[in-house]
Amino acid sequence: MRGVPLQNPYLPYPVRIDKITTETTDKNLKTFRFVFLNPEDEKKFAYTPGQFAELSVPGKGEIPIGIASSPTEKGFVAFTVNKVGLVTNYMHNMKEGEIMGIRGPLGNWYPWEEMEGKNIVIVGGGFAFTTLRSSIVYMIQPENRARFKDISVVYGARNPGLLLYRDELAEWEKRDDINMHITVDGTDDPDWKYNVGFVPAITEKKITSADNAIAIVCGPPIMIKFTQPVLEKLGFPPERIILSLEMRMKCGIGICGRCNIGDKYVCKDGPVFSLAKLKQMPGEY
Amino acid sequence: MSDWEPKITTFLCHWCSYGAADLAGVSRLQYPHNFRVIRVPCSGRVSPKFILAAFRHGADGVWVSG
Amino acid sequence: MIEYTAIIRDTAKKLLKDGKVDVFIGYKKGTVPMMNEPVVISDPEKVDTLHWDSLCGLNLCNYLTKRKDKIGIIANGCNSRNIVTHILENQISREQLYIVGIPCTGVIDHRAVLRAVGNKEVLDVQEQGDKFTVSGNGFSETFDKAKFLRTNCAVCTHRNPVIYDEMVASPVKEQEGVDPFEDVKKIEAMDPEKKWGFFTKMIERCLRCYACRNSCPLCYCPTCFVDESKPQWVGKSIDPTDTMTFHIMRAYHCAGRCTDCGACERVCPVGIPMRQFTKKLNKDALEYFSWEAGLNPDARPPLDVYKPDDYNDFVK
Amino acid sequence: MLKGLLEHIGIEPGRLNFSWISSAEATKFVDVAQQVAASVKALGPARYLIKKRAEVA
Amino acid sequence: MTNKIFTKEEWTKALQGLSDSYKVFVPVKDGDFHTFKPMNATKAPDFDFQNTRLSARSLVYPQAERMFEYSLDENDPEANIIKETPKDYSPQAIVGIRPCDAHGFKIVKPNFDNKEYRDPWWIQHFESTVLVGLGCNQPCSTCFCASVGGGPFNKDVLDVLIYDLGANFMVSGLTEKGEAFLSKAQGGKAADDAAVKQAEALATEAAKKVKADVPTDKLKDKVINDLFAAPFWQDVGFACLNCGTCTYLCPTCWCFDIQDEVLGKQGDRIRNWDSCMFPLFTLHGSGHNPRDQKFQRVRQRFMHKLKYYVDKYQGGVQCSGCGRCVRYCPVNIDIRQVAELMNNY
Repeated sequence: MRGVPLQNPYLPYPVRIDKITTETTDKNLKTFRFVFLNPEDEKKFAYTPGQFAELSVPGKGEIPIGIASSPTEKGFVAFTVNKVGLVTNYMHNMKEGEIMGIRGPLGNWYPWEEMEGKNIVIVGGGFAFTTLRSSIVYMIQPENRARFKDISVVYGARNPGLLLYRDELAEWEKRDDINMHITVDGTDDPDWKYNVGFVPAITEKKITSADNAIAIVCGPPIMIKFTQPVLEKLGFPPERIILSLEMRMKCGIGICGRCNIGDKYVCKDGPVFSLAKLKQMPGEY
Repeated sequence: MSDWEPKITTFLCHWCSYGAADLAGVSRLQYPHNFRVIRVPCSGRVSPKFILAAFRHGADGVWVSG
Repeated sequence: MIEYTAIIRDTAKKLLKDGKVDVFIGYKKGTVPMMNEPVVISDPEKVDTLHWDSLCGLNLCNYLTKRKDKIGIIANGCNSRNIVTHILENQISREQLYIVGIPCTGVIDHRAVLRAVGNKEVLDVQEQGDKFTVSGNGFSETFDKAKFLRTNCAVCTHRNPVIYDEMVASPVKEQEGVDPFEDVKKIEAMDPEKKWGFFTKMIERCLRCYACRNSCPLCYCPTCFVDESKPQWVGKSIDPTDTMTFHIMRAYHCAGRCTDCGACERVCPVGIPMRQFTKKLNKDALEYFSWEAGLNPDARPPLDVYKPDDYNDFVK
Repeated sequence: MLKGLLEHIGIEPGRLNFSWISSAEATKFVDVAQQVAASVKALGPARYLIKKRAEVA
Repeated sequence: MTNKIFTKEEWTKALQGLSDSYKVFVPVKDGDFHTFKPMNATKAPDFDFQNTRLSARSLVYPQAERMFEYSLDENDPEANIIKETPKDYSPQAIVGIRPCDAHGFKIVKPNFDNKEYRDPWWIQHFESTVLVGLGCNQPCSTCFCASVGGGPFNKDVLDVLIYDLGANFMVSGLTEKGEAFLSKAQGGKAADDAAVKQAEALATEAAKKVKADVPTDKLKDKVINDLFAAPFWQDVGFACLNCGTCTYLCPTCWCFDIQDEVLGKQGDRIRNWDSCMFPLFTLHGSGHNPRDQKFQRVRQRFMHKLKYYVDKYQGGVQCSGCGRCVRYCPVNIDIRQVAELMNNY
């Protein structure tokens, strides 16, 4: 028999919940920080921003979630989880110190090699900002910052209370090596000091050039739908518009067949696709 | 087997039988203790799924009372 | 039977041409003997694919659910009763429908035919009145149709449609003196242990493919209880308890609604006679409420109404 | 009718009980409770439809 | 290559002997159809059949399979840690599998065993299995194995091939695994030239009988999105009931679902076959469903088998031509016709 024992790609690494942060005022989004029970698992879990992992709650199931921490942050991995289904509801009731599993890293990542030496435009909306946070943290590290030119970020949420990572956003806002454009769809807060308006509109206003630039877009379908023409108008060719897809997944490793679109598996060949690639695939997402 | 006591899942209507059970308690009437009572707003709330679920979880009997 | 085909085609053509209906739902001849495919036709020139024979054993009412257009549909006795049930349950409105009634003399049980020819491959079936001939490699046999009816058709007492706009032929004589519940009574006479054994054995092969559920016109829920995850009522593996729970609930959801059309048994890939569940309910509905589903578009179903004379002794 | 079906499948009569009791009928409640408990007790522990660990490969 | 002749009685006896060293699965008549069951004394194997109703895939890839187990007991120091379930991978033999079904294993292999990920359960089950094929003397009218790279006596993937010569079986070992299996079989005698000739003649004769010629040659040159947008999908999918019959009977479907089941403090993670025909298959947590209409799901099944797979692995279509979906589809949706539509589009 060949290759036995095999490393089992379905077996999650046991982790302990180290810290839970409630991100939004509606309390539907929490960030979970995990620490690996076996320190060597952290090395095996070497990831790149843009990838995701399966969070595995014994007795409930597994959910694919984008990794919100950056590989430059050591000692833990973090995920921001929206409360929607069976597993996420359960997770929102879990406490620090409880044990669960994570399995990954899975999928591909943002095209970091291609992005080197380019201006980076990040457009994010709502709670899809997680892997974008990972990317931003990764890029603004001193050892990485020089690899990229200007970094512009447009990030919007429905209202100020629904913005993720508010402390970090404020910090980034103060830096001069990153252009932050934070926006909300609407607010009744008279002290709101950032933009008001939908993400596509702010993108159109704030992003002026597509020269030597690459755009990463991640957000709800409706935002993507309206941002895409804006970017195209700005002169981004489809190869330089990068999107991250969502899909129902189970195995995460291209075997169970669920997330199949065209000849691709979103979990293995994605979730990151360029618009150019997506245009060659059936629109079933 | 003689000391075996069954577990009976019981769905009681809040307005009828639950009240009756309450009154029985208040009146200090004796009745068997095999019941695991689930209070429902109306016995119409009891879906057949609940009854099957009770049996699946190992209930020896199910009693629905409106 | 075969002559119905020509009439169906003519009627469909006329209806589509006159704009009385947008689409016409019927059967077309299958690519495999003893199998026919439901088809929807919107072009009056394409009506020649329509077909009818004694092997059209599905329930076309299934294809009506929540449609918005005007539909012409063929319906025999049981199908028409399901249309009535659909109307009662607001799945379709009567005004949308143009029902072409088919007096039905029963559907041939393709499994029985295969059994009779020793499970050899059948390549061709020809019907001649109340007889039919099956042939394959090196054999050809003629059978009496009456002896090869599906078990639900053999005891059917509602062969003629109960609701229609026109008929393709004059009504056939209804069967008399059949006891639809013979097998149910047999099971009723068993003791609990035997009953449980009987049903466990029966569903042992179930694959959980849900063909029975999906072929049933009564099962139109957007999310079936087996698919619900909050809470999850049933496990999704082929565990015997889970399978049994599925079958009990599926059957029970058809209580007082089932017309015994036999589509569930017809489609089962492993041949489970799951009508044994629903037939018991039909029998009870008839005994306790004098109710047979889908006979009257104006009567509310028994589990819908409160009556002081309920059979249950606890309702007082 | 569910009772009928379950009994048809082999769940013993007496396992599933229905009753109708007003909130004032405490004595009736006690009577019925005794009947139900007795009937289930007479049947012994449930044998069927109990979910066990999935029988899978 | 060993060729041995067994009378049919001898062969059954030999298989009984082999049950000591292998779990031997044989076709057994169960009601109206044949199904693979472990060899035992009570039910005799029956090799007189067209094909088993269900493909043999479940013997390598069970419909429901326990992946992991865990304890939810707070007092257990290992609580909530997911652990592998020990498995029995002792050698097994599937005797009487048709070449098309064996071919199915070849088709699904790149999915379970590729350079990125290797599915431990499938691979270990597969590697511990000896495939003892039974050639098809009398292919069905719905068979089209020859159109998709197989044939009624196709030898690839098989370890042993049985030729039914009427009164006798000629059994020939094809691989090392197969030879090892045969060497343990008691009885039989070496086949003479006449028998070998007769067997070859049978194979040639059978190949001629596979009539259905399903065109798949042009599929690889099509553009995915063109086929995807083709006008015929609504019509093809109209009758579909969205049951899982086609996908569950298919020897080449592999999709599965992962479920956690808990009983008291004991939890299991189980994988179950799933089907792209079910609406739930692609339902997102958000409620969005990219394939919420049934024609889309029908399209997915055919596109996956006849186009996506072709493009992804460059090795032909994901179909072994066994014809089960054609014979048992309750509404007679015929993959042969769909293949033709797609190929000629």
